Amino acid sequence: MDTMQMTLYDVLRMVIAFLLVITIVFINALVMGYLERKVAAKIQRRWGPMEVGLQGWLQMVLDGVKIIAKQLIVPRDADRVVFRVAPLLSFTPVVLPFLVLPFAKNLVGRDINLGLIFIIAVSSINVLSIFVAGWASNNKYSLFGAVRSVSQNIAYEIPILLSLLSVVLITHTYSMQGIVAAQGTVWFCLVQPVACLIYLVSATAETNRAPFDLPEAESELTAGYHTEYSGFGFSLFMIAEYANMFIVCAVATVLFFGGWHGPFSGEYLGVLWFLLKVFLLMLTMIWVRWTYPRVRFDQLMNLAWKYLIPFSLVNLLLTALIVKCI
Amino acid sequence: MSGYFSDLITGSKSLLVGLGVTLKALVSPVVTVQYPREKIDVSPAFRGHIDLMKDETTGTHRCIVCLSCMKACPCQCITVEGEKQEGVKGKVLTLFTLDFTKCSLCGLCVESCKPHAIDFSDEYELAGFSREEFFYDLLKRVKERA
Amino acid sequence: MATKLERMAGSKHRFLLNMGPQHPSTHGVLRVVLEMDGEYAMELDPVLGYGHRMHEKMAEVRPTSGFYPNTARMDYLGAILFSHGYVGLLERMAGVEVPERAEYIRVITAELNRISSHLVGIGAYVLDLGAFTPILYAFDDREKILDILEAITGSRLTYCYFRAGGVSRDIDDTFIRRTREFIDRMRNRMPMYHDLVTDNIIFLKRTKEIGLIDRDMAIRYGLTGPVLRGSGIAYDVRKSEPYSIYDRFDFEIPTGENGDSFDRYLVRMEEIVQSLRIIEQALDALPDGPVMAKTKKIKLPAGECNYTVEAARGSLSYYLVGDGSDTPYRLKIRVPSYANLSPLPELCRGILLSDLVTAMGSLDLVIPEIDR
Amino acid sequence: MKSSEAILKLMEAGFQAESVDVNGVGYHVRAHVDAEQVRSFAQWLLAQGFFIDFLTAVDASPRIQMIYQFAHYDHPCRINARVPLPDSGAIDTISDIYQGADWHERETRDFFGVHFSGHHNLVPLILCDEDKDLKPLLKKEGDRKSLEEIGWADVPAAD
Repeated sequence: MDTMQMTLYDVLRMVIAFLLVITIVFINALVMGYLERKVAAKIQRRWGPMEVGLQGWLQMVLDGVKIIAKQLIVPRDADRVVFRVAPLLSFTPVVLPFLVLPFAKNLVGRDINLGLIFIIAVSSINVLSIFVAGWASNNKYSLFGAVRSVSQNIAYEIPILLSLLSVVLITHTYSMQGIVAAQGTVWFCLVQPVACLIYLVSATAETNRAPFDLPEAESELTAGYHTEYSGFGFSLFMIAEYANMFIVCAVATVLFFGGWHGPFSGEYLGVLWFLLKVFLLMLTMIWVRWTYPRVRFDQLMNLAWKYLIPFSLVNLLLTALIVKCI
Repeated sequence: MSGYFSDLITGSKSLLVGLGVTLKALVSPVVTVQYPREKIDVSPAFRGHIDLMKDETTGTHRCIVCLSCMKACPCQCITVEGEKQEGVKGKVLTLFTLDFTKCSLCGLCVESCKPHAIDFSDEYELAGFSREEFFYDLLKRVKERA
Repeated sequence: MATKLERMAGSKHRFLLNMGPQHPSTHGVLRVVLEMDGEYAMELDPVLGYGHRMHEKMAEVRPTSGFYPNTARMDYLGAILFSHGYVGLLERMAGVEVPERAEYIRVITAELNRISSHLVGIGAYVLDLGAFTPILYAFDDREKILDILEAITGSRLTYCYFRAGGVSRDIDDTFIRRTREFIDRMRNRMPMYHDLVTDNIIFLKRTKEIGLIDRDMAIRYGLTGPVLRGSGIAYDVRKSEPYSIYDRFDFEIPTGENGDSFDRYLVRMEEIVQSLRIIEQALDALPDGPVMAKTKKIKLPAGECNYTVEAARGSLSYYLVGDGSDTPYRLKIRVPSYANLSPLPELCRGILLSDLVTAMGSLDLVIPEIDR
Repeated sequence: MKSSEAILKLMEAGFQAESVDVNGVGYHVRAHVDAEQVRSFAQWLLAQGFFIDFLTAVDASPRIQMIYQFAHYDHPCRINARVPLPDSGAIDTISDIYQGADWHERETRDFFGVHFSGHHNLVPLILCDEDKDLKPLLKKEGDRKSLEEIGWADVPAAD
């Protein structure tokens, strides 16, 4: 009876956490969509959305309603089942990592001791969804996007893992809370600046953001893997992209920028610091996106294999030596 | 190998400079205008569609039905008709229409008009749901304005 | 339209890819059929004619004055430059003397138009490479030119301002003041463009060594304009066969060194600076007087006449055969983009799709000019 | 090369050429070339470094006149050649000498129905396949002017 109650409590906890996560993902997409448009507009010295609500803040809600009301068009020769599944598939991997993200000292879905590995493992599924979407569309441009996405993700998983390992070598734990707790005095972006930079660059590539947005590459592949998607399928991809951004920035915050640490971060108030850091990182990604041209595919690979991976390997080696000596 | 590190350094520097440019723009004032809310003054030379001008002294148009605008128009979008009326010297204008769907706003008709009877209007908010809305009866328009 | 490539049964690993007519990087209704091997474009076949309006036929059925608006609609970015060629042709053929002041005004407006065209060309090119912001900065500057030109020509894009014998409206002090302000503004803005685009390592890596054009290729295809000058050949109609009053101004012909996409971009940037110089000199030397010749009506003799000008994208020739009447018997318009696009199959054979976009963008095509 | 020099060289190479008033007609050298000389003419021009400006046709009675215009990058020398089209309606292609002529020739085929023998890909460029015999720039019977009326003296075509 006792164990039964515990299970029920656990299930309830999981359900609440899951609902919260879904809400966060959607709200994050709304906020980020708005910020992206507004920051891009300001960078380009225009106003951006202004019509609906004060400073146009309701625009994204309205766009969401509009896009849900739109017809779902499936191309004639597309693989219908896979085509429909792909957006959902892109949604799963971006929801799961939220369960282990430490928002504050006591605010975490479940602090498992392999949290970091869990995030890396789950978010790798993302590339599968892009590939499936590109393949099922039966469109050559989409297929190009899919193929690019796969090789890009394979190349950039390695520097990400290596740079994260350098941090793990210091903390001796994979637990997200453990890593945050280790940064009470000094953030790891000061201890591991190279790993931090490598992670940020690779994370931009991992999330397919400009200047590494080759799977989408609007001017070359029209819109890459989501060329054929309309309505809600398309919006799921967009939501997934922003959620993905949130996750990589959250991981960066946890590993390099002290997580929820900050002045007056008590049991729960740390969430404010955490979100502030995550959103600052995401704003930087937006800022970068609206500044640079897109790199070419072989240059992207060059960057990963010739610069990021050797540098992260050397960095890992040095870290290991120093940790050993101390 | 020689270019390996120099590429890295100059490249990173150029990227930072680029970020600086956009950051500066981010905090600079906006240059666009919120169009339906605020409007910019129309330049006096603006070429809208043509309109018959009202003569201040006579209170009506100045057209003498010489048909030179009709002849000058490369798109044949102007139709002018007149008739002889008793007691009036020359012809009297009975019809002056503009098919604005064909007009290319070149201004040749205005230049050809000796008595300066036609001129450009400064209307630029022209949108409609049907073709017919752009067949203007200029004679009627000048009378309505009077 | 079935193209040669479509009729061909490709080898096993190759497949056909349709780029356009509604592709973001073809700048209009151009279609390029590509035979791809992976992401490499092995064979290319441009398909034209989706927006052809047969301006040459239109010229044969209306009086010469009726063709003024048409000139603006071929190259919508360099409308004044296209008008310049046409009125020049009429004046040469009919032997009309153009007043000094009108010639200066023509040069000033034409050079302003050239700058605005280059700004769009550069902006759209960088947009092809994936950077969205520079085009909006370029449009910000271009908007100033459009405002200046609107104040005298009355329109913002398809100017119909030049007439055989002069210009349709005189400029005033406001125009001169605003133009001078623009010159200062543009000179101050150039370093910003270089910081944001020219020096950017990604831009450099994307454009260097891509789409190489050498002298031999330029001769065989008849390339002109910045596309040619990027290859180091200093050919500019304004210098080699000075029309209007271009021989009175001191300016240089910027040239590139390697003939790659980056050099073509750089030549356009430099040309903006040179155009500013020309405008400044013309404003300083602007004489007083009428802006329209006294001639009543243009009368074309029987016979042929050619008039070549430097449009924003290269040399533009109008070739007219007259039969003594007011209507041209035949008007041939040689547009620069037509020749500049034609080397595309040779230029882009065997390169990546991304590089194809780079190389094609660097040609600065205006499709309505090709489909005139 | 100066235009006078170009004329001398043209004469040496066996083509007829004359100097014209550049302010009157807009080009420096007028060449008279026969239809069968077109290829050797183009080869000569390519060897001298001329680039192709344009190639077109004018429909006049008794026969269509082909217009070739070339210019030079280094010297102000613009050569215009008028070639009467043989009665067969076909003329040799120069698209293998000047690749830039390829599209001009295809366009001329579209608009005038001129056949370019030896052209590697003489399919419609501007017109669609259904309209390939439209020939929009050919004059209607009655509108077509004679060569004298458009200010040209007839040079008989050598078939």
